[in-house]
Amino acid sequence: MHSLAALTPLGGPLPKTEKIGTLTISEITNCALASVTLRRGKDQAFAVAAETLFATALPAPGVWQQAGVYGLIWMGPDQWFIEAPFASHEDIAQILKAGLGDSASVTEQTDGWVRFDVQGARVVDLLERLCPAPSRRMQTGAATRTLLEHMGCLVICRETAQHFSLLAPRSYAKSLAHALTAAARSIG
Amino acid sequence: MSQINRIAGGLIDRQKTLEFQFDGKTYQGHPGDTLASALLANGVRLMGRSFKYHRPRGPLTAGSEEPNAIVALRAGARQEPNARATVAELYDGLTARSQNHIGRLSFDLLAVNDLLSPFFAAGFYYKTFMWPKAFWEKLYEPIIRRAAGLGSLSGQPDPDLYDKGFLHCDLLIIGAGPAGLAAALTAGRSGADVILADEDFVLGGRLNSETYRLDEATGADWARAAVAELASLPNVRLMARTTVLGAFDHGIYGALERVADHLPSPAAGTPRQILWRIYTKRSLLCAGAIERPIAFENNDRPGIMLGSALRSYANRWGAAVGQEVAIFTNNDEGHSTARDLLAKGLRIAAVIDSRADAPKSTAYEVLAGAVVTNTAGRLGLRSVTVGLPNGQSRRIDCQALGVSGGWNPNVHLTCHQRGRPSWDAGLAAFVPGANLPMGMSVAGAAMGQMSTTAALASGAAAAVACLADLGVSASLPKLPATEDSPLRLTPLFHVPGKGRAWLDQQNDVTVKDVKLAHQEGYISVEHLKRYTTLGMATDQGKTSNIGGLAVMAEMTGKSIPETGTTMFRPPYTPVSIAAFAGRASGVDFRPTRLTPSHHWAAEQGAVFVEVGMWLRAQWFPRAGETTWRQSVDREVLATRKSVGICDVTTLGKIDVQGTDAAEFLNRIYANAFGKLGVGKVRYGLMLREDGIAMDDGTTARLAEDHFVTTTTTANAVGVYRHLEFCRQCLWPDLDVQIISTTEAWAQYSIAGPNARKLLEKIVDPAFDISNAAFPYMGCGEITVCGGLRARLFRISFSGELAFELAVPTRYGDALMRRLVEDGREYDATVYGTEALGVMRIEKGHAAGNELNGTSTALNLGMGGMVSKKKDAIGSTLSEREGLNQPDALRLVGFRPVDPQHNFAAGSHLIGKDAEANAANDQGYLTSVAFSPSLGHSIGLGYLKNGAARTGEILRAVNPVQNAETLVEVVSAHFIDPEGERLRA
Amino acid sequence: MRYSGFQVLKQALSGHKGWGRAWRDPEPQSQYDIVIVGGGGHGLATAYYLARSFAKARVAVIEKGWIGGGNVGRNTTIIRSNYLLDGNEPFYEYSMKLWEGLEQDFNFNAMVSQRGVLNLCHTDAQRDAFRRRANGMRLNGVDAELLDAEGVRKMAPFLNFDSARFPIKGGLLQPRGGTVRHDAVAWGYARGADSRGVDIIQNCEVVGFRIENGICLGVETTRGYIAAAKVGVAVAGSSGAVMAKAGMRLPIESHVLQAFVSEGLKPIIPGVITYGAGHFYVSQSDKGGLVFGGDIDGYNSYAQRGNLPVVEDVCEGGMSLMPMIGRAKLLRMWGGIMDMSMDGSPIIDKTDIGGLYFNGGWCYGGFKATPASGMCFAHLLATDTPHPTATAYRFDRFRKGLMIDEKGMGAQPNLH
Amino acid sequence: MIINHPLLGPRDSQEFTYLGDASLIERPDWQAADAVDQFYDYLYLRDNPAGLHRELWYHEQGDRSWLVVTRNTLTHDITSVELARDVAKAKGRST
Repeated sequence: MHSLAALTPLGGPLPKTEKIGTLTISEITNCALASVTLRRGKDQAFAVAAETLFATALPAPGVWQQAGVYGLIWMGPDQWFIEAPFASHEDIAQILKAGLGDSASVTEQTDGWVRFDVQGARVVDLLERLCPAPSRRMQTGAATRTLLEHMGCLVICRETAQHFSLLAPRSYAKSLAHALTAAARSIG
Repeated sequence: MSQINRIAGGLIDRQKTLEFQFDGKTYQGHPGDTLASALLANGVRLMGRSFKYHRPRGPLTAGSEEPNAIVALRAGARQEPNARATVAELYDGLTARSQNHIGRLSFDLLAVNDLLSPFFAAGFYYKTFMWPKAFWEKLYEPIIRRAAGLGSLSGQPDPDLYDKGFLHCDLLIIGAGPAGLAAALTAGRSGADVILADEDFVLGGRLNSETYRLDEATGADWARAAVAELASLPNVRLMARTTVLGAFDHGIYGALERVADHLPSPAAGTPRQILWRIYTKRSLLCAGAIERPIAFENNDRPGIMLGSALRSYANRWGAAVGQEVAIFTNNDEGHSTARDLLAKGLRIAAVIDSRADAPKSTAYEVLAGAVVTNTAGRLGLRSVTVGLPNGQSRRIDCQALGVSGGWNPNVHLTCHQRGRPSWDAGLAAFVPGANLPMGMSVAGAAMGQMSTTAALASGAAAAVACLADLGVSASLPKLPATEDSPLRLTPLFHVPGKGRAWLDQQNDVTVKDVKLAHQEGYISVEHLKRYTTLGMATDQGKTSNIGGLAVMAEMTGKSIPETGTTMFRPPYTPVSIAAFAGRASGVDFRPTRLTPSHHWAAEQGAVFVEVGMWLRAQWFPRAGETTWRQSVDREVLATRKSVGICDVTTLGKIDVQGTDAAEFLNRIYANAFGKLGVGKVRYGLMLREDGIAMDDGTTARLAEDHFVTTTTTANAVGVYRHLEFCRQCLWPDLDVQIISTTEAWAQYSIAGPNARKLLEKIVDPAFDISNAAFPYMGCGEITVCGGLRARLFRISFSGELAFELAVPTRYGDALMRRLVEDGREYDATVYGTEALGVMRIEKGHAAGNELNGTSTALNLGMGGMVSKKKDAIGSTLSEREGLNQPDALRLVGFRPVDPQHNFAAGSHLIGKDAEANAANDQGYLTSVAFSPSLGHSIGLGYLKNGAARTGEILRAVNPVQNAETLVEVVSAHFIDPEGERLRA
Repeated sequence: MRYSGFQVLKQALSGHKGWGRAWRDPEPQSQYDIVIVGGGGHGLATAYYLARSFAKARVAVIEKGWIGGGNVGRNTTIIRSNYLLDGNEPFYEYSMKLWEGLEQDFNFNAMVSQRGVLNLCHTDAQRDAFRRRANGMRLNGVDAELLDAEGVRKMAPFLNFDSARFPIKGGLLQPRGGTVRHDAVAWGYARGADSRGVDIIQNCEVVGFRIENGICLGVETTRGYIAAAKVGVAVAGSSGAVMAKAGMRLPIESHVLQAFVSEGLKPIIPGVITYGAGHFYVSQSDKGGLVFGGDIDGYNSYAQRGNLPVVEDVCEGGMSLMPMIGRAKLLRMWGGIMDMSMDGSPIIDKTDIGGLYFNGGWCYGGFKATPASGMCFAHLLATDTPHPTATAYRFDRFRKGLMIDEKGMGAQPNLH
Repeated sequence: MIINHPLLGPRDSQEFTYLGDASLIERPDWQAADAVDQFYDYLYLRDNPAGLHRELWYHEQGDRSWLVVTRNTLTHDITSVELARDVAKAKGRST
């Protein structure tokens, strides 16, 4: 075990949680992340390997799907992000590459992103102040990238109208947190 | 102060009294009042001054189309100039001031302009003020500027918050009058997602201002019941105080919600206003119609207003404009006004109806076939002069005159995508044309359906049709029986006469001005409005454009539609600039990106600098250092002497994988990449297709099918986009996958003669980083600090023995602390971007100042790198003659002939004995720094044929700062030109 | 009739009966020596200078709609000559000099107001680039000053110095820069050209060019064929569509640029101020409106209108730079169509078709160029040689690699 | 504007970055005898039509797809949206 201590994207030793009104905004750091991209001509092998690894086919455009320990998110043509618990999957890229072999390119993304989960009955009101994603219509499992206060973000609906995850490049952590808390206060 | 003109009824809450101030005087009103209705109830008709002639003015309307009653609301930093008193909701403690006068509102010194008006005809300023030439800027213009403008900004930052928001709906209904409410009920009951927006704070439109019944209910009650039902439907969003300001492409609407303008100040943390972007599948415009005035001599006095406004003030707000009221009309509306006011106990002095066949009345006097020819009362109407059909005239005393000239359907939003309205001869008005914005329908008075019955029916029917388009079936609701009178109107736009008759009241454009424009050939609508300023005021001509057009039509002998059409542009009503900015102002203008070592650097007291959206440590001042130069010099010297550490995470990192990854990079970079070995790094120069350098960086081959390529901080986004373009559009069959990993890895440069020694304390012993095992331009995946996965690259920007070490970002902070801790024995120094810049200039590396978008590989001294043996982006066009001239600029180094002298980047290079002028310009300095290593200033720059001019003495001229330095042309590699340190 | 203060007095006292038409409304003749296609600022200026400075040629200006209805009447009225590159700077300075004597020259008050143009910088690299530009201007004999942050604060204390995301580090000031009343430029040139015999023909659209054996013989119009020894096209914004009628493809794309004006305000902003860290520039008109703009919308368009993202981007820039304008209200937004060229610089050149000449590619900087563009195009049409200040504005510079790229953005028009 | 992404449905054009004419897909052969002329034509000359225009948009704040959008430059109406990769392949662009 190495001797370096981790810092959260917001710069603390532990993730932060803030409650504003009925909303809870939580910094999530216990999630490992990697991208998986199909290689040319390997569709068949990839499908088989992915099915073996995740026990399900990878999701269609605009979809997040939980499959065992893995969260599967469509990110682009032939590309998915795979989530897994950090504690067990810190080396997620190696785990996935071992399973997918030459059928896919795998790249570690864990620390490339900051993730905030927003929960509460007014989460849609909050998102409507921030981004053009049709959050009121998004059902559990909808995932989309969009622009939020000049930051490119991934928006995942974990539970319809109750719970969303927002991911932005890690260096934006402070600005994204600011945008979320300001909007939470704004909706009163 | 009593409300002397407060009359019975209305939608105001008389249980509560609000105090407010206008021009320092305290008045009282009630919740539900506007500033205008409350002032009128208090007997105040004079509320402002016109733009050019400073004529005394009171409200013309009771709505957002108001040209005259324009005031400054609030005080201090919240002062809002040019607010319309007619829509400003009253709240307790409201303060307002009148605008555009010197001295008191009732005694404006600039009213002298009115006396001089013969000289101030349309366009007079284009014809004079030209002599003497210097006088325009020194004398005439300052006077004109001071006199112009209406209200004043406070000059202080706006203290309020503004939000933006995004909504999606099936059907957006714009306007909540009878048509809009009927449409919303129809659509809402169908289950479709509906938004109903209205600028007013009470929904219902004219239903709140009229006295006819809908079945048994009053208009206001019916509207209230409809709103209550809509509020109970989860699929309907009601948005009062929300102005749909513009129709943009593909069904996107902008809307401004005034969240807190009716409050003394917004609640903490909440916005004053919200700019909504509404994505619609269909929209239904139910914006009603705006009554239009008739122009006649002195038709602009306080107390003269639209008939519909008189009714609104009486019926909705319980406010009379005066106890004696005259009506001037060309249609039956004037008679409705007379009946309503009579019912309120006001006296009708006469109804002056321009139609010979005017309806008769036993309740009030009707002067059929008569017109108003003049008025009296400087600060408020006292009487009107009526021209009778027999040629005689008659003076009638009154304090208010209601003018009804017909109705203009409110086609504003139908024109926002340059659709033109068409003429309806029956209404003598423009109605929406054929080219509506995508997905828009129109109903109610906005469509020319002028009776309430027709408005309700057309709103409901339009909603059914809109939803049918979307595959939603809706059924027509049962609608109430109500007013259904035809509009009986004989067009009359102005009363002929010799005096001034106002068309555009705010900008003081009269009938005469339009005639003069015609006389001088400014006939097209565009010329007319630009020459006379007709319709250019804060109301954008909502009550004046048609009148101007009508006068011009008369002059040209053509019909109104042949003369031109009205055109409107967004926004529908003026919108505060802050609302369009939302949260993105001040320090929140753009997000801030922080580096992995940011928190550590902040603890050290680092000075930060903005680099794009990143904040980077610029230098790290230490105790006793009083200038930035001291800190930077120390950081440079310490690095070159022993070891320095710098956070270089901001450089773009792109993971390139796939069996064709090497071939892909070979086509992206001007130089060859195919043969780069695994575990090796290579510098790459990327060209644009036009042969100009786009970016540079290093690419490391981690495996046969896996590369990590870096970009400059500034170009990270653009290069990634370019690579995706090449991958998807140019070579779609290459097996290559890319993804950014910029933020996934914290990357630090460790540079200096002791860099390896320091690293050896960090890198796990299993990995040999000796010069033999890990030579210059080597790379590898390693572990550090007892097993943490990491990447090590032996590359150098400083020219020293250097490595870049990358670890997962969450450990970046700890790694920095470890490096500093372990580096103590070597006096390890953390350096910022400034020292980084100094060292790269000392080494002669090009950076942003050199890669300026006009430099070729040849200019940069890398012409030889452009491989001619392969296809790469930019290689073909880089061969053009203009980019390969013999005297092409070349990047070289410069040093001052006298080492004591300094010089500046941006200086131009002139021959030693040549005159300093553009013809003798030999190039320019791109980057200059003081080199602590050499003890004098050094510079990089582009010099014509520079590679062949080493040793030449030139002048670095900086005339804009009155500076000039003799410089010698030298190699750009000031430090270690042979590269021995790199390879040590 | 000559305009003057005396004339205004005299007419005022006689009910303004004596003012005549500002320009005639002639029927097109069947033949001219030179036909200018496009009655915008550049076309009218070209005709004016042809009539004033060059030949006794019979000249007509042909305009599809009403004169001055294009970009000359839709811009944000700024004039300046603060360019970096030698291909541009002498030309724009020539234009500035023509502005400085224009009103007396064409007897129309266009309200040339040289209250200064201040470009702000926010990084050291920007300041270095400004220094290079300012020195280039000085070497070309043009006024330029470099201000530090304090100097900027003195000029414009209302800027955001205290809570700025991108702090102001200084500025490049051209004191002679300023604004001009845009419509008056079109009308002044029209009146001046008309009084010198030029036929200005409105509501006459060119539908084609008559080209035989590689020679242009005249133009087909909605009002009939008009023969001309030389045809000069100055229709920037529509250059692509018009020159396509002659079978030409251009190094130009048409893009929409939005502009904005606030309600009238008492004087508060001196001169022209340009933000260096966002897309925002502003001046205050004689009538008190803040006239402001920012970036082009960024997609090909001939629609003369834009969309919300750019409106918001511009206002964000404005609010971050000068937060005192928050409660000023935006009154009107509109769009103009720009000829965005491949290097951001214009073209004034002969075409490969004999007798057909082209003036365009002005990007969003055409207004300030109006006098010099007119003069240089007139020079080219009259003498078949380029004016000395416009020698670089050739078609073949792209083929030869001699781009005049002020911003260094390369062949992507929406980035210039 | 709204771009109806072939995979993701209607999206605000603000999520996209614009490049220009879709002819930029048709990069010339570098080994052609008149390669410089072909590249000049490819990079610099435009049809710039007042009407239907096929153009390249990049879903930068989305799935990173390059799209070919057919849009009327007079009205901004969009009549078709395709994945640029499919268009490029259909044009025979390959390794």
